[in-house]
Amino acid sequence: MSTVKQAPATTGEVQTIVAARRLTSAKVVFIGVGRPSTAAILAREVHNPALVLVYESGTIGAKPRRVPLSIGDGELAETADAVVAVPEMFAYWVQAGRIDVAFLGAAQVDRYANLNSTVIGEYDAPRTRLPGAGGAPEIAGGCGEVVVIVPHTTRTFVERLDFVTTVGHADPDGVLGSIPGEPAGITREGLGLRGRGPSAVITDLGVLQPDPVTKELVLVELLPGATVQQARERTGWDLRVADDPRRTAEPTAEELTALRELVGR
Amino acid sequence: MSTVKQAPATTGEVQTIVAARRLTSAKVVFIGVGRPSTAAILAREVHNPALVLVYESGTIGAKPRRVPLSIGDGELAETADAVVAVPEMFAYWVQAGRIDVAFLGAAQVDRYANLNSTVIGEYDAPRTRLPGAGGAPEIAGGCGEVVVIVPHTTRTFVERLDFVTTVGHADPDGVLGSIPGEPAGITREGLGLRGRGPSAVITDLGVLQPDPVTKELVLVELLPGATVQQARERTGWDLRVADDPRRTAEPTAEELTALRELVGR
Amino acid sequence: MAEVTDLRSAVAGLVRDGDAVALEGFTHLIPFRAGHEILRQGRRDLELIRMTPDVLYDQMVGVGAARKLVFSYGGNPGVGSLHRFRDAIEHGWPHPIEIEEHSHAGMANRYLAGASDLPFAVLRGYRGTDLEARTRVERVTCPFTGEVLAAVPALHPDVSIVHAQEADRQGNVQLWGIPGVQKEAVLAATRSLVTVERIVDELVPRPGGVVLPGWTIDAVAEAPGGSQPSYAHGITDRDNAAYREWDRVSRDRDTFAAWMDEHVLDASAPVT
Amino acid sequence: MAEVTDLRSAVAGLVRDGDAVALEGFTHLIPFRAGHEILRQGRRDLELIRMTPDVLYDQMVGVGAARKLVFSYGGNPGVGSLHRFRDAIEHGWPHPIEIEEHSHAGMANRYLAGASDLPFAVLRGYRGTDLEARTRVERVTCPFTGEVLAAVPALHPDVSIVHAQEADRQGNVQLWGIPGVQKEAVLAATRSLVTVERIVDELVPRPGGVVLPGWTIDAVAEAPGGSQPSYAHGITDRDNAAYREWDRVSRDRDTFAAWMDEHVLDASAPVT
Repeated sequence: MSTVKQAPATTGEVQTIVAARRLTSAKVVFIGVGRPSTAAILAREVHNPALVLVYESGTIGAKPRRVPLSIGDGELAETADAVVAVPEMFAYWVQAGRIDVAFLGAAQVDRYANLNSTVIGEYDAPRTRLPGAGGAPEIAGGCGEVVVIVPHTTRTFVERLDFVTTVGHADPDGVLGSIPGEPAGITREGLGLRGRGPSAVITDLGVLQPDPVTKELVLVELLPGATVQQARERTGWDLRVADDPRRTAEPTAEELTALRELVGR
Repeated sequence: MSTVKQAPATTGEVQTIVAARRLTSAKVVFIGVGRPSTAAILAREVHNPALVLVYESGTIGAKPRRVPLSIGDGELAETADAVVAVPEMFAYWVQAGRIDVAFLGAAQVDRYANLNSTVIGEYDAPRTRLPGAGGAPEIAGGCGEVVVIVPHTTRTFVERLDFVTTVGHADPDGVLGSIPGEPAGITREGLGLRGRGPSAVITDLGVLQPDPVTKELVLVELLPGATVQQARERTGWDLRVADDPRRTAEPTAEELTALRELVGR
Repeated sequence: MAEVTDLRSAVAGLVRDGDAVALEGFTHLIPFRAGHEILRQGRRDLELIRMTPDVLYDQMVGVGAARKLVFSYGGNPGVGSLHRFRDAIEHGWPHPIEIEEHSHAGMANRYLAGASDLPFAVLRGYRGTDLEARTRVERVTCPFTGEVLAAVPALHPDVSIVHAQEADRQGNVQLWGIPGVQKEAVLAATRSLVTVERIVDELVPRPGGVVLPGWTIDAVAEAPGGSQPSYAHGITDRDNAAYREWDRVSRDRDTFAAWMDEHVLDASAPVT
Repeated sequence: MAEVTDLRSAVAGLVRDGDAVALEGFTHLIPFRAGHEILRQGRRDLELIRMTPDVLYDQMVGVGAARKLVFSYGGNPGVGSLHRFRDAIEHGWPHPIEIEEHSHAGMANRYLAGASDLPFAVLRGYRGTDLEARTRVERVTCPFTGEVLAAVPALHPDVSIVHAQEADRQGNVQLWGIPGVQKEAVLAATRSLVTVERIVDELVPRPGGVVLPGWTIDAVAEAPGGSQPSYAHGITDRDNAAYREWDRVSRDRDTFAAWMDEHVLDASAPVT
């Protein structure tokens, strides 16, 4: 470890480090590109060397030394325990519930951690066309739990999704009325989804977790320097906040060094 | 080729040679163990070196030099172009109609080339319990055509099957009444089966082919030494016979030598 | 992560009376040694699942370990009948046995549905056959084309047991050669055991290699020659003579019983 | 048996205006060179099918070759938006485009059904999402458990095109590394073309090797570097800089058009 004094962690670095910590006791994690991938590789290096990384490209047990630009980089296949075709990945591995934790991003999140990654505006006349579903709907419906990693802005944290791409905790109190074709008050179990659904939303301000009973997201943790006030301002609904939100432990020197080495490779 | 005078061909040898000749212009053949396998390997050696042999063990393009005892012998995998799992074999290869010709055996055959390989007697109190369906029903329902290879006896050629394991040409005139759960007069197309169904039944007496219109089996060819009278006596229904059945061409010295070398390896 | 242990402990820990047990291997890699260990431990009342019962299930049925047999082809490949299988179905010896039979395509799809955690799988099959009324198959209609197809229910064995060539010390398994339905059988099961020819320091990827990560398996046990008289591609050869000899041994109840006592059930005997 | 020919002849013989064309490759082995040849030959009105449209379909959509896009994730992996894809959907440039989108699981199952010649496939998905009302998906009920599942219709492209590392002179193809849905795409299609890094005398089985026998393919064409800026495992590397650079090139319509003219459409230019 470097003995040179480290520059303080950026907010993005802290968000990645917080995400990595959630994998301390996970066995198998499913990841896409970007921050989730960085967090999972970091977790494997720092917290949990036995962690099995699964990418939707079909690489199971990949052991990347660098952060891949795409989920199909050659290093993932070279270091994987097994490499399978995409139909098998979604049938035998995701749908069959063999993955403990999945990391997902999104363009919009609502109070029940339902996700939009399809379109901003009207579907037929979009203001912004997003990439679309990818693996997210079935990943969120098949893995043991889902951790959502998003920036905390009013653009992201919206009262009502423009498009439900991925069901999180659905609409258990019927307040959204946004689960298409289903009765008000539908739960994820009622939709036939497996797994516990989103267990946390990690932002650049803090961590939100669903209330165990109502499933509504609650701010339970604040990143260093972040305030409840900021979180409320950047949330498009009346955000619930825990009585005494935890303060995220500062990144350790080991975490920060490992992350910076990883990103720099 | 041997210049020593050959012993005359046995009836079984002729039956195998006749079966092999049917593969002269086939591209891909699906085979089980026993005489069908011998015939297909012989065809590849003598008539059709490009013939692709597919075994239900998942070996595609196997090039055996010996007759395998089981359809899963190691030589099949070692010499195959591709080896696939059983679910894929039945889905991507058989069901998808990629096989031109399949060779099948059976314990009973009726006049529409429907097959029984499940039970003699009552299902719940069998006189003889046979091995069962194996791959036959879907092979017969998915391959381009089916060639049935059986001994010609009244035990095999029956008026009514004890059990319909595999549908050949069903019951197009409604005379059998033996296609369960279907209206009288059902055709194989009516059952949703693909491919042309049985195109020939090769016995130790001759070759039967379905009438192009009625689909009833007609004796069209006699093996050397066999008579129409014998075929009628060994058939459990009033056998239709072509006006002037062809006489099978005698095995050539090349065919017989190749067959004996193959079986002797 | 799979526990790497000995065969006796693995079977004792995973297989219980009354279980639905699948020992798979499509002519290749048939887990004979594990099946024999189940018999030596006296397990009874088993639902035995296997596409091709083969000599191994003839033995297990013949000693009376099976309550039910789920299968698609009950023959001695290339040789003829399975005499113990026939005796059980035709004469109820040593006791009556329930059977549930499918086609190969049906069984393969049942394992596939099990591995995918879907309740059923769809195929074009069964229609027009007497099997349809005798087994667990339903019809489903394609919502796009109206075509009527067959649906078969997922298989979820309590325990699946397969044999493979190699495992590493973390219990990751690799098999190669004819892959059969071993992967699907393991992934469809509640519990699983893989016997292997050898434990190695590191799995080197092979052409045709199928890898089962250790975390998908409960136990791995070393059992060299554990698929004989079947074979392990590249390591052991198929003992065709033993398959032919089985026809003689198994025809007669007493000859069978004596053979089993001598070669399988006597714990001090070398295992075939 | 596949005809081993040159890329220009293969594309001219197999791809027609109006075709439903799948160029597959899941981040790996994306058949850029074949896609560019389709554009150089001026094909139009195509239904472009691909799980991950990627830079290649951004180019094909951007020059106006597509009538319709069938996909599940339209992003530049690790970089951001596909600007031509967005411009077509958001602004109808260069002309309006029809879209039909699925999830990855839905698309993978659609290829699987196509390769199996089943009219549909079943999965647990779509329910509760807005996708369900916007795409081709129906609900089916399990006849054994009553569970309601999603059904997706089979994909049967008129032509599927994939890239692989090797073919032999008989047109047998082997690819290795991340296999994606290439095998399913080829087997689901009416016609197929495989471009390869090299033609070899004999295919040597590789770890992870997926073999497509020549008789399942219509044409094989040698195209070294044919998946660049994607890659061919073990032969070429992914050109990450080109993916990042595409973000700049594709943002502006004129810059895009000039780049395409220079790098792709000018038949005398070296192909990227």
